[in-house]
Amino acid sequence: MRIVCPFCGERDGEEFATIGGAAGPRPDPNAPDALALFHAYVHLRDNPAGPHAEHWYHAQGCRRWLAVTRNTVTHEILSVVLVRP
Amino acid sequence: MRYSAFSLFANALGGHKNWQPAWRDAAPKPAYDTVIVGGGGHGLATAYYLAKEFGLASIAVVEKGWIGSGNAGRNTTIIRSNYREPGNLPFYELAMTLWEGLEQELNYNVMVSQRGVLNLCHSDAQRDAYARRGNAMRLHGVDAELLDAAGVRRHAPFLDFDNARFPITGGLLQKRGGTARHDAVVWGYARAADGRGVDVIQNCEVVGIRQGPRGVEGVETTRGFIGARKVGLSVAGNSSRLGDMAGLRLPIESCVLQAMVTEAVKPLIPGVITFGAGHFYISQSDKGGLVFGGDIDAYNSYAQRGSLAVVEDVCEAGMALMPMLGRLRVLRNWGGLVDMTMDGSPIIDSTPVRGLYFNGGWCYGGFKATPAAGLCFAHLIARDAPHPAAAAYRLDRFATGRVIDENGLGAQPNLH
Amino acid sequence: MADPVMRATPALAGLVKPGRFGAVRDAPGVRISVRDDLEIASVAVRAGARDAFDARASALLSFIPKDGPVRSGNGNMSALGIGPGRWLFLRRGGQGDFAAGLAADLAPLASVSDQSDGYVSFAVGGDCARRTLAKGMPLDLHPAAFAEDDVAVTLVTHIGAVVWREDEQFHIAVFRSYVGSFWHWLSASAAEFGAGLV
Amino acid sequence: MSEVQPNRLPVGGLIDRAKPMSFRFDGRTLQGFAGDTLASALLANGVGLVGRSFKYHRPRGILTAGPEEPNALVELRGGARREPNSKATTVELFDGLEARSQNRFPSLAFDLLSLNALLAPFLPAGFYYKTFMWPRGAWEKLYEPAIRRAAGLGRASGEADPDAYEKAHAFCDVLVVGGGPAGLLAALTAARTGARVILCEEDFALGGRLLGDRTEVDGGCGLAWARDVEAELRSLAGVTIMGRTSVVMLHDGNSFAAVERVSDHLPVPPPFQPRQRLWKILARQAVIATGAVERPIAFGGNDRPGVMMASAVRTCLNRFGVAPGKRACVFTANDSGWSAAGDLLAAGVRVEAVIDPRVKVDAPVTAGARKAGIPTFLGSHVTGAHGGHGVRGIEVRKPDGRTERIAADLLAVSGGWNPALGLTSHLGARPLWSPQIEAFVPGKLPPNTQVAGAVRGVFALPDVLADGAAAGAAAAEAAGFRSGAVDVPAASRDATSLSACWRSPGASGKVFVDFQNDVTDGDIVLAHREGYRSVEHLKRYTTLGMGTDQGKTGALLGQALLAEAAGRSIAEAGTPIARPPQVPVAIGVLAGPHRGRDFRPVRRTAGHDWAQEQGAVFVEAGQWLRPQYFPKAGESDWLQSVSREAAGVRAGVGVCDVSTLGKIDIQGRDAGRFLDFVYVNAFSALAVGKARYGIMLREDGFVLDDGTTARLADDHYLLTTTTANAGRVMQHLEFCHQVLCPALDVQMISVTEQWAQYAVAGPHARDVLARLVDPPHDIGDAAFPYLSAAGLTVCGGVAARLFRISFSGERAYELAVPARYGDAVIRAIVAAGEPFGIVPYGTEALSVLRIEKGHVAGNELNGQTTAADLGLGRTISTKKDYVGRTLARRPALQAPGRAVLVGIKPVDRSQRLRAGAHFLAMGAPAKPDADEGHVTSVAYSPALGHWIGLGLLQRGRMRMGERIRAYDPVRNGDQLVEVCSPLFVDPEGARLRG
Ligand SMILES: Cc1cc2nc3c(=O)[nH]c(=O)nc-3n(C[C@H](O)[C@H](O)[C@H](O)COP(=O)(O)OP(=O)(O)OC[C@H]3O[C@@H](n4cnc5c(N)ncnc54)[C@H](O)[C@@H]3O)c2cc1C
Ligand SMILES: NC(=O)c1ccc[n+]([C@@H]2O[C@H](COP(=O)([O-])OP(=O)(O)OC[C@H]3O[C@@H](n4cnc5c(N)ncnc54)[C@H](O)[C@@H]3O)[C@@H](O)[C@H]2O)c1
Ligand SMILES: Cc1cc2nc3c(=O)[nH]c(=O)nc-3n(C[C@H](O)[C@H](O)[C@H](O)COP(=O)(O)O)c2cc1C
Ligand SMILES: [Zn+2]
Repeated sequence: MRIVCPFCGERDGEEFATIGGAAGPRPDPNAPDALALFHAYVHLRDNPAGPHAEHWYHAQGCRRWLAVTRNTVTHEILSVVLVRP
Repeated sequence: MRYSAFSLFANALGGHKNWQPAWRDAAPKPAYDTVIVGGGGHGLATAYYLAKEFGLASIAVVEKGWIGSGNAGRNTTIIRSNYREPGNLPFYELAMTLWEGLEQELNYNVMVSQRGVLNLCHSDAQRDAYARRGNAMRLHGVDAELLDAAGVRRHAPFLDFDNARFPITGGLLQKRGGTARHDAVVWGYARAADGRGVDVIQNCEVVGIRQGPRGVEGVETTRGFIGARKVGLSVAGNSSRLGDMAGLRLPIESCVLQAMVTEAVKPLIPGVITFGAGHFYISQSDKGGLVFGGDIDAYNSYAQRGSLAVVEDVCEAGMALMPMLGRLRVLRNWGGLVDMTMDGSPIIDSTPVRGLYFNGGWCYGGFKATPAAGLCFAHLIARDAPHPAAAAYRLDRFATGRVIDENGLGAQPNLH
Repeated sequence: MADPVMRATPALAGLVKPGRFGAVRDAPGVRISVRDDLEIASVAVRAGARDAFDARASALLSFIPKDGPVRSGNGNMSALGIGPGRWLFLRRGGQGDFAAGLAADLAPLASVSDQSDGYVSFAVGGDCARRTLAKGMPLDLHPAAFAEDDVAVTLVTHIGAVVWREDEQFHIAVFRSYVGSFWHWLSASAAEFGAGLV
Repeated sequence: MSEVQPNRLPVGGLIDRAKPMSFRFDGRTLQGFAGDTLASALLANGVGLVGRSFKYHRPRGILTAGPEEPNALVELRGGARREPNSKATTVELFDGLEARSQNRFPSLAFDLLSLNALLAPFLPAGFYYKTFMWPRGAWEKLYEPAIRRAAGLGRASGEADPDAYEKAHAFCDVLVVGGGPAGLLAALTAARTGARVILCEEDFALGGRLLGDRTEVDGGCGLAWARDVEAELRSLAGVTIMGRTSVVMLHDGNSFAAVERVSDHLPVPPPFQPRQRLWKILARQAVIATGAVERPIAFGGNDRPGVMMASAVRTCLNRFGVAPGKRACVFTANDSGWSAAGDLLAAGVRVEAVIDPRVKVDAPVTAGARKAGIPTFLGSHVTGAHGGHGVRGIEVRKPDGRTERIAADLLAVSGGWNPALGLTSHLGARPLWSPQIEAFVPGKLPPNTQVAGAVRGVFALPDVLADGAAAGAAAAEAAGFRSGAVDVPAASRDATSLSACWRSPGASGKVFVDFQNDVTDGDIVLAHREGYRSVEHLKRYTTLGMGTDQGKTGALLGQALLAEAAGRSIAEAGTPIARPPQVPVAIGVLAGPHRGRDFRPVRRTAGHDWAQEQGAVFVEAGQWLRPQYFPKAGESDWLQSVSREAAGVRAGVGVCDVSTLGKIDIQGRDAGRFLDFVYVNAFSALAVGKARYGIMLREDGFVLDDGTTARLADDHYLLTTTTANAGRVMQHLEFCHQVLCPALDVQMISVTEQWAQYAVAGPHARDVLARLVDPPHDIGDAAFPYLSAAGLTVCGGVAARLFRISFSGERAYELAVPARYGDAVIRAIVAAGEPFGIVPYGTEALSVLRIEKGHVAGNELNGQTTAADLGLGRTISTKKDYVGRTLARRPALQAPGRAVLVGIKPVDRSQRLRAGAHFLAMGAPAKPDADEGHVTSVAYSPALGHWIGLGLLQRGRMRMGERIRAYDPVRNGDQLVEVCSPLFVDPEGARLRG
């Protein structure tokens, strides 16, 4: 897999690490149902066959976290942006 | 027709004209009491035990492709019960005891070969971790031996003891562990289930799960709707897709696990050997090929193929451990979809949807589970209560914190 | 800093000795030098301070570090882009006060950390430099693809490295603790072309 | 020379007759020429019997002239370099080559296991699934060992591979795979546009079929044309031609893997050269021009030595100047076989007959044969090839059903051509059935890929050339280059019409569809009868296509016969997916140089050489090497050394290299707030010049890592991690910042490598440091109490950082200096410590000291423990949110029954403790539900004079003083231990403050 890092350019997937699906924003710890919200945030995943929003870390490059949309069936990468510009 | 040396002989004289299909290629009926989705080892075993142990009739297994086309037909065939966590041990030991009698149970030679599984360690801390695991096994009545370096040398003299980057300090050996002929397990269960009236329906993909006020009503398939009072999902790498059809969001992500096999050579290595300082494990098939693999491709994927980086990583580890492999050739390399959970342990549980049951999250380790997964899933479906040996495999354990995390890696599936 | 009693130990002490090695050629195909004279500091712009930082840099450093994976500089010091708003600043043969000086100059607009001892850098040149480096560097080193002053942070045979092109040579900085393994790979890769260490 | 090579033609061939080479096969010394393959040299010497088949041990010869060879497998080379299953057809001959036939006993000519053939009726496909089940347990002991011995092909050397391997990266605009006419012209066309082109050819000569066929291109011989193209390509700057290089895999993003056989054509690799090199080629565009493989026909004895593919016969004649027989017959279902007959005639071989199942064959095709007066049998089939170790005659069945026997020692067969489309399937695309060529052709192509020539089912040379040129142009343009007018040379047009013939009607005797795995037509029918009807089931049940040739020649026959049996078309039945590698690849080259000690890089600290001089025993800590202990002369074992070191620290002073701890520089206005978020305890309130111990959780509430973090300035902290977790923590912190709170002004960078850091611990620690710290810096307890941190200089001006923190529980400091001074400073510390008897100590003593103090480390931070489990609950701040806070509230993480950190002592103090033992309540049976936890860490405590340990015990804090069992069956251990506080030494922490 080749990933185009917005900073470093195109690199082999080997340089990156992903933690899987990009769960939505971190829930509010003070919400009444915080426990349930955090459980879903940490444990439940969409895991679709097709386009998938992911977080990748350019561990062996610029060390930026990337927001990647990737097709899990074809491995085609649909978009890559820095999470924190 | 019963399989035996005699029937083989008799048929030989008849030019093998009288053999019957191992299983009927059944066409879907409008409805069944129970439909199992997924014609892998688990699904077929579940159907078999539903019929045999729980006396259910009217059972179908629906498979989108050919039976065994998933992980059952592409795994590296290791069976073992060398686990550490109390939630896992009774279950995998139940599986091991079932393996030990499976040929006779199924009247099909699935070639269970208990030639030992050896996990190597390379540091004192690792040895202590294996001691902890081995002791847990012994507490559960499972066989386990802790070897020192000399013991390992006796077991596998060809390992690199003298020039190693991570010297071998010992290992944990389960002699009853070993391998089984993966395809035969699928065919054996299919034949045995078919023999008890189960419909094995191939080329029939489930595309929807119909629910009514009182729970599931059946499955929509590429061959039409099939009604069912109870539906059991046993689709491994596709668990999330099926869950999604029923509105379930699961603690699972699908990754690819690759494996490789070399050209066949005369017997070279004993049993199964696992590297402790790199991603590599290996065994030799009866045909003579060295079957080996390592780490998963650590990204979500529904493609049954992986990356070169992992192939290199596995071969580097292989050479670090067994420099004699250098001139043996990789003949074939493939991948399968593994359903990774948030704690690396499986799920056998009922779901919020009435009449819908789930068996999955087997990660890269569910082949060894096949007989027990079938029996326990059947128990759950038939009795609506978990089998004691699988009581810990609850869907809600992440919410409660009762996780079964053998490696202590936490809620990142691709780390397990 | 002045260095009266303490002896600084080169990272490759005992590991390498200057001279020719590998295949015998009249001219070495690969020329390698170890750059022990570099002072290195990592510089990261503070949040929201980019404009002020640029102004300060051009005022005090007389150049504005370029964005992106490129090398920019002012003759005696250069900045390698290693991330958005992050650089490795290099200065040759200074007095050991480089990071401190930069920190003072750029405070509070940037975070500066001394890395002079964290990295060891090699310069690799010669006709066969590309073929040598290709044995571990996952980058297209063709002049059109990796030009003078291009920079890349990448993985070279399992070792993280910062790579850049400067004066027709490839420069590779690796973390100090890896230097033995890195040299082992570099020298083995260069051997077939005949190599010289200066 | 050629008298010793009976089948060598007097003239012709691409061999160098001036370079004779001698080689040995099964001990016989034979002669060949440079340019031969082992197969051609064997045939030149009249060696037709080369191997034995997998199951029935049938005598086998040489079927093909390429990597698709199923039969001619040999053990190449000897000793540690032995290579089993080497295809004689791809082994380039070299002087002194050694090869042995394999899978036979005692000898190739007389193989006892060939008796299996007599048992054949009882060994149909999958027979082993139906028997060997009784008595239970006999499988491993009896049947399996026997089957395993019989199975397998060649023998592995069993010794470490002595040769070296390399990996390398390559990049290009256009990669061309295959150097046949299509590939050559594709490469040339692309190269002429100025594109960077790589051409990979697995053979040692360019030309593809042009090497074996007698063809005309550009008015001259096809080969001459190929030479010209090669010359022009070599003259172009942007072109790289890689010979002896097989492209074996295709991965995402147009990454191709190729194996260059650098030295396989030599006895041993030359100096500084590897045996093979793995190329990782990144191509913007690729042209796959891998050609086609000729397939056999199913008839009786079709596996006999002397039955060869027609194209292989042509290659023998034209490329190697070898006549594989004296009296030849040709059995072909397509026109190319007739060309083989022509070539045989031209080479002066007697052609006894040409047999073609087709009733009508175009006159021009048959003309040559008829003119030469060769009997031709149209509408006829070869039903059997007779003979023992070699063909002696064939049986022909004519349209009227009558049969005729023809004496012959060579039968050239052509059942048609299967495109070599493997690479096009590596991304999962399924091939499509082409009725035109009655074979599978590439389906959906991989992105940025073209196919050209025979691999696409284009067979006639002029069309192949045009196809190659078009593909080369298209690829170059897609890669952004303008291609001018493409000129395609004229070429002779071999007729290429065909009609598939899978199985000869009335075939007699054993009929093979997969030669190597001994799969017969009967096996296919049986598999279908038994319900193994998917091509994938067929494959797995019969092993069709699972040999080292991956069924490149025969598998399609089996699939066709299955389709026939099932009354399906082959298109419906489909074909099993082709997987990488395209040809088998040595594990060694996939590993490259990363083996033995070079498996992974080694990390050394600045103090490494010094420690080595002290005779340190080193231990791997991840990639780091750390001194484990420093044995002294006269010490009997490690325990004695470690105890001396630990005692030395408590009695006087010791020094330990702690440089490997992860050090992360954290700066920015919000650095404090950020740390509050990632640690359970608060850091924003920490005073400048102070350090504090911190615990980090994962978001799921379990402990991730711990360490001390110091505040160097308002906006500057230095965070330390454990050695093991440095990388993971860095990634975690970057995630917390960039993803979870991007608004914060924080900059992080690892400074682990910048600093060499030494722990100086013991009552005299300050005295030692006082001799190193430059004035006016004051490290007296008033100015520099416990948990202080300061920047200062030592040894006359070396900038340093001093932290007063303690893992050992003693008065202790950690001194950090720039790594270049690490060596000098450790020597200075030891010199300064001399009067106080300073002891260097390693990781073992470090561990003893921390266990004596109940400090947790890796064994306790095992990813399953909570802060409370480890007795660190009090450090948790309740005032703020932090990573892991919410999910740490989950019921099971709060459960009262959890296993928590305790200390243990053996009741019999003379006993040794062992980590990994499980806790059982006294008197409880050794059963799962009696399991109450386990021993995590143990040490012999010199301070207490007996073994002590830490453990995780259910409800442990309420069980102080209780006696429990430490159950350790894997080491035959079962002992009584007493539960106690994990603080074994100086519970009040008096020594800490001095
Ligand atoms: C390379 C590799 C090596 C492995 N090695 C080992 C090992 O050594 N030991 C071990 O214990 N485990 C191993 N595993 C894991 C093991 O193979 C799996 O955990 C186990 O096979 C899963 O159970 P199963 O056999 O029922 O799954 P599968 O065989 O995958 O069965 C699931 C079936 O469901 C079908 N299906 C999916 N979706 C649908 C649908 N919508 N409709 C109908 N049917 C559907 C699939 O086609 C498939 O046939 C390995 C896995 C891989 C990939
Ligand atoms: N008369 C017929 O019916 C018929 C049928 C098929 C082919 N042909 C002849 O065969 C030729 C086809 O030309 P072509 O160029 O398409 O094919 P080719 O067979 O001439 O050349 C293919 C080349 O690719 C190489 N190759 C294959 N796989 C490779 C890999 N993975 N890596 C590196 N190299 C690899 C082969 O060694 C071979 O040299 C023409 O001469 C055609 O006339 C004739
Ligand atoms: C235990 C085991 C042994 C195998 N042995 C062989 C073999 O000898 N020859 C072969 O071609 N493939 C062998 N394979 C690989 C299969 O051909 C196939 O690639 C694998 O089951 C995955 O299926 P797929 O490639 O059709 O997706 C083996 C697979 C397994 C799991
Ligand atoms: Zn990057």
